[in-house]
Amino acid sequence: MESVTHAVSPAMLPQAVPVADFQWELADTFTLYFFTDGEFEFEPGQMAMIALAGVGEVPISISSNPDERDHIALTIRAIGFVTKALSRLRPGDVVGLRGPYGTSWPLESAIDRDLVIVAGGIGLAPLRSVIYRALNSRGSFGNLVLLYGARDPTSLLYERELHDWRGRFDMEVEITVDRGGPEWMGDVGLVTHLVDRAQFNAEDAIALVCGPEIMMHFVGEALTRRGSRSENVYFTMERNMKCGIGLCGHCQLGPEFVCKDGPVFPLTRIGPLMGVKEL
Amino acid sequence: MKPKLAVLKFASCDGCQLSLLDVEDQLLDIAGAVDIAYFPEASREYVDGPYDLTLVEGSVTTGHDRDRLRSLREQSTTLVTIGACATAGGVQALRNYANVDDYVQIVYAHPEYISTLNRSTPISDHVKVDFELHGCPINKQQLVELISALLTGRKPNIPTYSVCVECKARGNVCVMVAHGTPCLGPVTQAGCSAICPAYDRGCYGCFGPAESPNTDSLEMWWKQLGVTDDEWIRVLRTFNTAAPAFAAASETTANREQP
Amino acid sequence: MPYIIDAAGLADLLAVLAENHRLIGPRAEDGVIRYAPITSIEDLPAGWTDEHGGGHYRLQPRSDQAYFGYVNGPDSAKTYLFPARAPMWTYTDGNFVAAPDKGAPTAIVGLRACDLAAIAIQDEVLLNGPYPDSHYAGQRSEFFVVAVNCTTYGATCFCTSMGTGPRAESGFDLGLTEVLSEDDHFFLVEVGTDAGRELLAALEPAEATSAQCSAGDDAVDATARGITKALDTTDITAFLASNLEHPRWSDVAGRCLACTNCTAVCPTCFCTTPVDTSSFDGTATRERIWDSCFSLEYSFMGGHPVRQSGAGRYRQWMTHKLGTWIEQFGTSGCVGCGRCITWCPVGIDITEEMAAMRAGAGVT
Amino acid sequence: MSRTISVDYLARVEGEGAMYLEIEDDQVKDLQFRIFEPPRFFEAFMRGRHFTEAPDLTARICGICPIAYQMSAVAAMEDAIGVQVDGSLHELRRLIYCGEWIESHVLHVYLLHAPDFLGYESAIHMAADHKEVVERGLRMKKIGNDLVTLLGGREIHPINVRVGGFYRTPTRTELESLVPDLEWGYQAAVETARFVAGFEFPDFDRPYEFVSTDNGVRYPFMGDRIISSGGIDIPAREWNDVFEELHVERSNALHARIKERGAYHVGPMARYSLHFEKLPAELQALGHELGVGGECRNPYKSIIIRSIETALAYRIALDVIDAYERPVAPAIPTPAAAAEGHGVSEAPRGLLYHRYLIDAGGLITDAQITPPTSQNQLSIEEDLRAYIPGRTHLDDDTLQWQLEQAIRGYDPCISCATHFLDLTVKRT
Ligand SMILES: Cc1cc2nc3c(=O)[nH]c(=O)nc-3n(C[C@H](O)[C@H](O)[C@H](O)COP(=O)(O)OP(=O)(O)OC[C@H]3O[C@@H](n4cnc5c(N)ncnc54)[C@H](O)[C@@H]3O)c2cc1C
Ligand code: SF4
Ligand code: SF4
Ligand code: SF4
Repeated sequence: MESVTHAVSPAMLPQAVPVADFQWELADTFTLYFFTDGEFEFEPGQMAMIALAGVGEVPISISSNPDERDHIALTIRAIGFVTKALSRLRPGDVVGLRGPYGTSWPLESAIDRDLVIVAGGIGLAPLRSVIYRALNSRGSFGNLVLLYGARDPTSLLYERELHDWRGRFDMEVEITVDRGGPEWMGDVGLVTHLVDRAQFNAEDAIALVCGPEIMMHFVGEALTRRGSRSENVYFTMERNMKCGIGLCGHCQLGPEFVCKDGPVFPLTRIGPLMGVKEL
Repeated sequence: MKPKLAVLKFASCDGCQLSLLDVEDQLLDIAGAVDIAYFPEASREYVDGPYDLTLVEGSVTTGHDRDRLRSLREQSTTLVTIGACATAGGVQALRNYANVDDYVQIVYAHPEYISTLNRSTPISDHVKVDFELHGCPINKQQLVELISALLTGRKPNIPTYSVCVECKARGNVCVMVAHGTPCLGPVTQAGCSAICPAYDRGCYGCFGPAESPNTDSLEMWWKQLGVTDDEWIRVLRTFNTAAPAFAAASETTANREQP
Repeated sequence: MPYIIDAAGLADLLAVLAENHRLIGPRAEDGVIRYAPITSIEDLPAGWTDEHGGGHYRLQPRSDQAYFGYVNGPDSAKTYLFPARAPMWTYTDGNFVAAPDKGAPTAIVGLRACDLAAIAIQDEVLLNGPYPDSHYAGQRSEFFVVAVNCTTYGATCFCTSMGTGPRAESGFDLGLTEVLSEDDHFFLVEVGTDAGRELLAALEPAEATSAQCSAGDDAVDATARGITKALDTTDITAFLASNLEHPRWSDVAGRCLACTNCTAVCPTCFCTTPVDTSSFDGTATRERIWDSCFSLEYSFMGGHPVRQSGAGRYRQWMTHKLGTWIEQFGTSGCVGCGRCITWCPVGIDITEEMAAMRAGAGVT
Repeated sequence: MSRTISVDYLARVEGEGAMYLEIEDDQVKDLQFRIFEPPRFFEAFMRGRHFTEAPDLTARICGICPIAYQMSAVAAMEDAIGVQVDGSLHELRRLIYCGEWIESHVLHVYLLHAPDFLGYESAIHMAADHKEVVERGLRMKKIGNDLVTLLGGREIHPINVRVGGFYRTPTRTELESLVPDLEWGYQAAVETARFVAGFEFPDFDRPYEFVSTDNGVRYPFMGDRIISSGGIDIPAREWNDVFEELHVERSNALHARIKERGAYHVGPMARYSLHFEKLPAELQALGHELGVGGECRNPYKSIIIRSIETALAYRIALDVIDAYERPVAPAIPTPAAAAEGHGVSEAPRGLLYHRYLIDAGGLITDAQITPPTSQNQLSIEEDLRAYIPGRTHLDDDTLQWQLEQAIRGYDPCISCATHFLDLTVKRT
């Protein structure tokens, strides 16, 4: 098979697909591209399970434009065994793919409302697809705000896109880093500060947040402070995930299976659970 | 270029490195996948370091061995300890509880000829260790898994949970519950595939402490099965006597004994 | 109206089943009652029973020759439907090839009401979602169940609390009740499915008299009355959800070995982890093995386990089993079979833990 | 002319040893067979342990011959407490010993010694040219391991041996599953013997005093007496009356010798020469066919004897399985008693003696363990000394390799002996 197609059986059997392209994004982060058969569809926020035979299988959000139907992209940070092995792939090498799985960003509920997208670090990857989608039908939404925080200027993902988006008049892009450096002219500090000053109607806006759990926690607080209602705030969660389809048990967070009830959750549901240690 | 493998020993019984020769079905495949550069037990050939993968058996019991180990570490990209001696000091670490001079006198007529350290210590006391294989002896299939995982870049599937997991998976009957036989399985790391219970015997801990071992709770239960303090201490003080969790548990009991 | 067969009839039933099934049934082996391959009625544990307690199990002789006079051993239907190790796929020549997952046609004799309830729960988890588990489905598809109503019970049984037993209401092809008195020894046979009916017809059994039926009912009712272990399930999901910081969690963690025995013997526990292996010729395989919320690796994420403490791990197990399971699948994850109590090496008792938590007691 | 040959770390032996040889003209001036493997003090830490722990603890002296340690230990303990394990349980002990002889002998013949004769650094190198030979060896070895694993739970440090018997005995069906492999193994061992008998051997016969265990009836794995070609015939308990252990400066191993007589030789050649008439007729015939007759005194030819003993072990295993009836209980009761016990048995590389004192509570108060390599050390040194004269024309490399080969012929187990090698030859 040369391209990704929809559902195969049995559910946990990956499809063998060659890597179409490989791009380094940052020192430790890269994007893998795969051709799709044109029928393959996913919703922004959903993930795929990517397997390397004899090495392992990990969940990765699909980060490409959902409306470009000939390919998908996965942006991956090399942090452990599987992701490091994936970072050694080159075009033509075969991986196993399954998916898409899980819930997606509730873009339809943001129609005619402001849309605030808050990302921390690699957390921009699962949000890129939703930004593409929102821009594809830009007219359906009110203000479109992207607030992005990263460790330092060298760890800002998707610089080309960030540059393009910043150049648009119909989108506000605010970027901050924890540590600046002599070259850095932009904001320094936590992404929560950006929440405080960005242009959106807090009471009504839909917020989509992805980043480290602690960052999401504080962004949630900042949004609440500004008057956002928690049912309008959405987080995407991470948990150890082996099957991606609710059969292996690993990703449970209280009553939720992060793989099938999430990864995108409304804060109303996930907030109380996030506060419990070791849940 | 095939990765270069070195296999060598310090104080030990040779059993763990023998495990490599005991994988009869895969030995030639392994020899095809790696370059066995230094393995004195099996070959006269001696290829200088550096080595990509070094398997170290045995514990450190002499000053000379300590120095040899340090230079070995410098030559090794990945250093793996194999077995209870290298990982936890081995059965010879029982000396750590005694005066070694007394031991030398018991065994040797001319103690002055013998040079040894007072303690038998695991490799990790002296140099950085990249991976540890437990067991007295190691399980040869775990060794093959480790080598093949490192060659493919996979996380070695060497679980740290208890023997009980493998015991149930093997379909053993729990000897502690069903026969009243004291079993150290619940606090011992998996890896052997629960041999002892499969032979109607309680585990005696040759794979050392499991992750988060609750020795206190198990001790209470053993006592209910009629095990004495001395017996409990002895079972902890065998092949993994110097493994911190077992050492601490045995000392807790030993100190409790003296009112 | 149930039918009636005698021991010879049971022997015939097993013989007919054995013709085109792998026949599994109870046998006294290694000091326990196992569900293991049997060939004839001779293999059944006639005259044996089993004694249960927290962390305690002993095979004991009975004063009579009842075939099903035991409670249960460490095995359940899970041993066969959801084995500890199952192949998933092989990777050769650039392709992922699904492992064969069709099981041999199997007939299992002796399962109890709690075991049937457990199968129903595993069906819900593993078959009824959007992505059925193919290996489970493969084992489940030709699985003939001869259930036995409980006419004896153990000190760790609490099926009555969980609404699952001791009478098997559904989930069987044929259901037996063993009636044994001074001068009589027979089995009432209930038909649960067409397959059961067809099979039974070959034996041409007589219909049971109402006296015989009530002898059976009495025996099962007596069992229900005899069970004293109880678990209060009132508002249990909410209760547990609001007691996630209860001091009892660390109390039980002081005793819990995190050895995973409870999850291994539990007939509903379904957590697994994939294991990848590669051979020196470039092929790779993936299997899945049982995993447990008690292992550290289970919750490993971003460099360390989410559930480090024993308390966190025990809490995950019990709140899932008794509480969140209901939210997820509409039934409790516990059928009251008592296996986790009997087979816990240090006798931790889920009903006692639950009661202590209800009582607000933090320390025993 | 004088020269030094020195091997700092002897390869293809179990454990760490060295050889140092100083040669002046045609004579050996100094010779040291040095065991520098650090001591592990088993005899010392056995004190205070329970007598039932001895088989598990002493197994850890050696990963190559753990069964031997377990068997000598249980023999000594049973001698002490006055119980006798016989019938099927004793037969199972012989059976597990067969597994160890097969595994250890085949390991030595194919992986450690044959490469010397064929001129390879190792069996792995040898496999490049003689793949089928090496594969045959590996398969033979595996069968030995399978036997030990079935009976003992695993091949190294088996868990199933205990004072009084076993923890669990195998069923007949389990044992019968091994029969086809054992039958193949017997034939393969006979072929192996013929194959190795074709190697080139130096002409080098030595006047050894052979010592071995004796049980009066059968080729010995176990027995209660010790006999020698020099007329020793004593019960095991008189060991210390006849033998003594010395501690020499260069070695971490004790040297054993016959009091007032000196070096002696234990191992396959000793057993073969002392018990030849107890071999099955077809193996006696094989010995004659291969020119080793009823006695072998050339250490280089030990490889032939090992191969014949391997065939014997397969044969015995088949016989034991054929006659097997599962014992009623896996072990007999073993009540503790204050006493002294002695045990001998035949490790693949020779006689292994254990002695223990235990107290009324069953705790060990004194332990003595004399492994085969300690016993052969003097003999090895004498061989090396005797080998040089007349061969000094050989270049250093050849001479060194042949000396190493002589040492390897003993299948020395240094791990055992320290409770033992590096070769330096200095020519002046
Ligand atoms: C829904 C979801 C979407 C994700 N999307 C992305 C993405 O777009 N880009 C990206 O770089 N990463 C993403 N991750 C995280 C990614 O899955 C982990 O970084 C990856 O599993 C680490 O695997 P490893 O073998 O390299 O690391 P190791 O540290 O060697 O981990 C060993 C095993 O632990 C588990 N594990 C460890 N960390 C995580 C984690 N954070 N999440 C889940 N399982 C983990 C995995 O099973 C892994 O195989 C996502 C995770 C989830 C749950
Ligand atoms: S026999 Fe031992 S290892 Fe096996 S389940 Fe019981 S306690 Fe655990
Ligand atoms: S069960 Fe225990 S003692 Fe026995 S082999 Fe396994 S880890 Fe060692
Ligand atoms: S939780 Fe315990 S009692 Fe309930 S079904 Fe599982 S094993 Fe049986």
